[in-house]
Amino acid sequence: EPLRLAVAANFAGTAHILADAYTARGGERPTVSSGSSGQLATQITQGAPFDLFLSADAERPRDLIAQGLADPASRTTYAIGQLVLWQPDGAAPPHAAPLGAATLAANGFTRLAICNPQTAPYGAASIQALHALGVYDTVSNKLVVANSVAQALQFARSGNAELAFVALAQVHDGHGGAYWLVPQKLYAPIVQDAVVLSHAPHPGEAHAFMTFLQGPQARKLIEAAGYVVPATAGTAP
Amino acid sequence: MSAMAPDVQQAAWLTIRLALTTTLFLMIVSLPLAWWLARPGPWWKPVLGAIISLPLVLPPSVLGYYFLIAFGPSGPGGWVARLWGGRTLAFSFPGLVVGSLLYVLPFAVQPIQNAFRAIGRRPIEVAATLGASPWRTFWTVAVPLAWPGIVTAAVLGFAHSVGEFGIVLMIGGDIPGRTRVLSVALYDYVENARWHDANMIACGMVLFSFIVIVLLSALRGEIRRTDA
Amino acid sequence: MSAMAPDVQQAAWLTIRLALTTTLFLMIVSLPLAWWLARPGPWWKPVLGAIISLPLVLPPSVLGYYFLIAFGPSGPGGWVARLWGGRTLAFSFPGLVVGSLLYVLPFAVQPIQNAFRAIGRRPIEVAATLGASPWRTFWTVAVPLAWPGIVTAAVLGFAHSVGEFGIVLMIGGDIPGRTRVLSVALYDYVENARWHDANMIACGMVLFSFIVIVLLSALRGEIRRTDA
Amino acid sequence: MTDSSLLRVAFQGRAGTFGYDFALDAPAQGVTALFGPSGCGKSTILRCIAGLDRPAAGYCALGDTVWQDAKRFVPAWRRPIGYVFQEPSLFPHLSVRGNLLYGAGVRSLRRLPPDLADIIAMLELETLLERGVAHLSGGERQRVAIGRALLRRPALLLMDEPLSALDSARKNEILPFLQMLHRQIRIPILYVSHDIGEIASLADHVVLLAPGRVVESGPWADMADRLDNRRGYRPDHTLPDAAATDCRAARSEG
Amino acid sequence: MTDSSLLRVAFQGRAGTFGYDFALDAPAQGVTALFGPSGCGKSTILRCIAGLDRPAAGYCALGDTVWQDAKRFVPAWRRPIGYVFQEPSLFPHLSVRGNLLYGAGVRSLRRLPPDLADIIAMLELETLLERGVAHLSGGERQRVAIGRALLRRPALLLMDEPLSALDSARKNEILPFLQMLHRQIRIPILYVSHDIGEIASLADHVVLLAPGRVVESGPWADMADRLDNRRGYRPDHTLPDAAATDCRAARSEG
Ligand SMILES: Nc1ncnc2c1ncn2[C@@H]1O[C@H](COP(=O)(O)OP(=O)(O)OP(=O)(O)O)[C@@H](O)[C@H]1O
Ligand SMILES: Nc1ncnc2c1ncn2[C@@H]1O[C@H](COP(=O)(O)OP(=O)(O)OP(=O)(O)O)[C@@H](O)[C@H]1O
Ligand code: MOO
Ligand SMILES: [Mg+2]
Ligand SMILES: [Mg+2]
Repeated sequence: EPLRLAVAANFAGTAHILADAYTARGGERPTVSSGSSGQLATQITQGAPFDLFLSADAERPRDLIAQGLADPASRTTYAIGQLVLWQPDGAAPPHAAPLGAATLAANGFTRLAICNPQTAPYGAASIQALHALGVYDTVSNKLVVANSVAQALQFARSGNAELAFVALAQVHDGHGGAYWLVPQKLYAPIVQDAVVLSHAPHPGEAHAFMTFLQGPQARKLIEAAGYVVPATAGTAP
Repeated sequence: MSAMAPDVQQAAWLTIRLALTTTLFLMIVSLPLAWWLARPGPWWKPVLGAIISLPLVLPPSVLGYYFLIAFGPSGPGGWVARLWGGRTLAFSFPGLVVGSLLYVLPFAVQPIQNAFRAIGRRPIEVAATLGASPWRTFWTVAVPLAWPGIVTAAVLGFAHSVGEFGIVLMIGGDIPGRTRVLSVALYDYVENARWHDANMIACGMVLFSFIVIVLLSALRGEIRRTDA
Repeated sequence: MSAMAPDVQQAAWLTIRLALTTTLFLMIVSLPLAWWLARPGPWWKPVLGAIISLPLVLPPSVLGYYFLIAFGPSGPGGWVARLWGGRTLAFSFPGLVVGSLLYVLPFAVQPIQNAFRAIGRRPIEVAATLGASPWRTFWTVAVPLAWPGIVTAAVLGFAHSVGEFGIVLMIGGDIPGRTRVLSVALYDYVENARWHDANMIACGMVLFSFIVIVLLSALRGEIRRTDA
Repeated sequence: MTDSSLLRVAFQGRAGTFGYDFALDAPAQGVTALFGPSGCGKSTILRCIAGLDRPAAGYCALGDTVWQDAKRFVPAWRRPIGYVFQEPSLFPHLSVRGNLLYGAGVRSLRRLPPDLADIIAMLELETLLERGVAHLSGGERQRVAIGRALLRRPALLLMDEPLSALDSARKNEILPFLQMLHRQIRIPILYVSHDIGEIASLADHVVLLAPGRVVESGPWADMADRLDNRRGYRPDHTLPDAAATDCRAARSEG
Repeated sequence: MTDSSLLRVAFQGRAGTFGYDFALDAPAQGVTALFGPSGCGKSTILRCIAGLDRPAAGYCALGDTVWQDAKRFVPAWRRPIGYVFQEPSLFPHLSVRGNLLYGAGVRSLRRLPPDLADIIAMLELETLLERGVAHLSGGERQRVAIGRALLRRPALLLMDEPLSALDSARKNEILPFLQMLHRQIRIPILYVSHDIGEIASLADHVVLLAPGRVVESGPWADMADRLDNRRGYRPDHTLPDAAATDCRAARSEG
């Protein structure tokens, strides 16, 4: 039986890359089950047979620990998400300035896709950024809300929205378009924590993977995928 | 909950409007379609009937993605939207209606089609010998005799458009007052483990739908049938 | 794609097994249930009929949450699971079957019930005067005469359990080889913007289902009816 | 007789293994009885005349109005016929009143012209009007079916054994009414019956059929004797006659 | 006659506005004809005997076997009856063969005992065996319905106007066969007919009905004259007789 990773949707692609790298060192390839962080957390409380939980936030792992469903010692910040504003090819008005804060201020678009601020951390970060830029009130009636960052990207990629707030990790995948890396100071860090679960079918292996996750190889891969890795990995705030 | 109340009210009202509008259009589309499919015809007629069921085999969220492309600026939906100066059919109430409609269509067409078939040839022939035009025959003979199937279609269509969610989520954009229906709001609560609010809404939806379904079913009445 | 191929194969095989198992149990449950509902009875019978339709009005993923809790360690499912040392009924193939079954039940029960009603009293009476037991009458008269409705139920049930996703995702947990069906895999691909793979799978699912549905519909044949 | 006083009919076609080639001219007034063994095609002829079946080749005209020829096919609902089917075939979703009024072109029985109101009285349907049709007796159903066809005020009445489920007392009321009907308002009637008594009292013209074809036709006066010999009800139960034998022979060939 | 040679029947009940109170004893052998105006309750009696309707109060016994009394109600499918309904009511999903064999207890016509095989020959159904029932003519359907009921080898045969859609040539074959049948294998037959000719040639015993009740019953020999006066077919079309008037009066009260 392989190791089972429950991975927040935004990190699923990266998790597959990590699983491949982990397997290259020998052993069976871990399986990746993805879903929204909230869904995965509920499943874990109802007895889902996962070994590790890679959440998109810090809150849900903490809740699981509080319920005795995760090992407190194992909690690690494996990545910090980076928010970008993305625009598909051809959506920019002619002679527009390069994509950036000015694009939002200029207000020359009809739809801006974000993901649900109540369920997805990237959504909350998008709202914070809009407030920090002082444009929230002018664009709030143009927001369309997707269920996840992936869906927000779909809204824009299909042309239905001209702009979308998504994760940097997604736009690395080469969808064309242009992106603007939203400065970290405009929103609270998107801290993504991982824990080993109390009912893990393979606790030993799970801790081994956790160690791998904090190792240099994994850090390099995570960074390349579009995340920031905390300076002192392994010590969760 | 109290802070959410106006929001929930708006979503509830939108849900009712969406479900009723979808059910209405569902009936308008599926009655003639089922009638046409029920009559004998060339070999490709049943194949077309099968094609209508196909949207079901795709997960709603995936289907929603295809709709998104079809509704977008470079799809047919965009051309239509341009007629009134819009860019896209997505994120709008009409878009939701179209999406839900396509998704619930098979649940409506098949029962109605069976009901039309079960009538048999004779009542239609009798109506013809009494001088009733095909149009009159359809409304005064075929529809009343297929009534239980039609009510079933309406019940399933209504219930499913109240609960449908994947597609609405995909093409709606969760805009309060325009596309944020109860099922989406409910999903948010559940995602955030706000069980109390979620349970309240779920109970409300079930209760309301129960009443509508019982009323609809009462409309079905008891069909009187000769034994001959 | 090629790296994923064994994965997809596994998911495809699981999907076929799930859809066929669900359809099988669906028929086993809904035939007697529809028959019982179709016969005249006390006032609460139609109310019970309406209750069967209610799962539809909740979004599948929300329903999935409720199922998950019912199946989980502190729900009735957990007590049952403890009998063989498990913690939960969820995250297993049987759990998926139960969940899908409850969700597609109304789509099956209603058309079959209508079809049974449409038979009328006479053929049942004739069978009785020919000495056929109620059991034999059911299988040799009621079922053949209600055949189109039964096939419709099977088609809708099959298609919907191929495409159903919200519930399967929630109570299945996307575990490769155990609960990761094609619809979930497809959802993953779409979420991760792997459009090419997603389109391939979607086409495959539509094609396969098209074939199954056409075959099922061919089973429906043409009902021979007297005009009397 | 000129063309305009004839019902001219010719149908060639096939239904499964049953091939037919009927040609008959009947007066466009009075009662013409179709008489022939079971399965010889009587109902088929009526269906073709009504436009419910469309034979491979056919011609059908009542007087000057052509309903079917090589070019034309007037659909059933545009032909001013009244059809009493072999089975009553009432609309199960309508009351007796609803069935009766369906073809009458009025919304209430009170709007019926007096001569049509008489029909309801004659068929003794007054007490049944509010009933659903599911629990009518066989005879009651048949009376409703006759009333329904008559209330349409057809230009041609097709009746397929309309009195078979009626007791003789009722037959004895309805038969003279039908006679009166066709004499007063001159509706021609095509009438299928197995009962030589009914035919004797009704028919002006008789068409004798064998499976798939017309054997003979002519005025009742000419046909009566022959018919009596061929098919009359004989209480001594002799073997079936020539025409019936024809029938079986033809069927086993087919 | 002892109890064991009687069909004893008493039904009291109500269907909508139609109340009835029938009591009749008929010999448990031979043909008993039920004779009465349309809507008087003939089909109702047959349905009660078959166990298809359950009257408010009832008693029903064939010989020593009680099918219904205050305590007991044998369900229809356990009563060894053959029922020819007023409408043929064939199973639309079965071929003629399937319909015939449904109650026969064998899977193939070749397994039929010779006497039952004769029934198919006598009804001339051989050429129809493979046909679906949708396109049979009226008379063909009725013959299949009769054959189906006979092949069950019932202990009591209930026939509701079984020959009404048959031509007289066929009637003339089937009538003697039915006579032979009840004489040879001693099936008692309860027979509804409007045709005095049929009754004359078949019935041993006659029950005369008015709406909801039995007026008289007795052996054919005793009843023949009276019956002839009351209800015989009279080509002179006189007005309906006393019994028919009863009927209407009763119904307008209801
Ligand atoms: N599809 C078919 N296949 C084979 N035979 C058919 C088909 N349709 C009709 N027939 C045959 O055509 C013949 C004529 O039928 P029709 O109903 O016109 O007879 P009919 O003269 O009205 O008889 P009846 O007096 O018994 O009602 C019948 O023998 C019937 O079996
Ligand atoms: N539910 C009902 N409501 C009112 N009247 C009813 C109902 N059911 C049956 N009847 C009446 O009961 C009477 C007896 O019906 P039944 O079918 O037994 O008559 P029948 O003697 O067989 O007549 P026929 O010779 O016309 O077939 C009919 O007048 C019928 O209208
Ligand atoms: O699960 Mo997410 O990564 O919150 O969209
Ligand atoms: Mg006929
Ligand atoms: Mg009767």
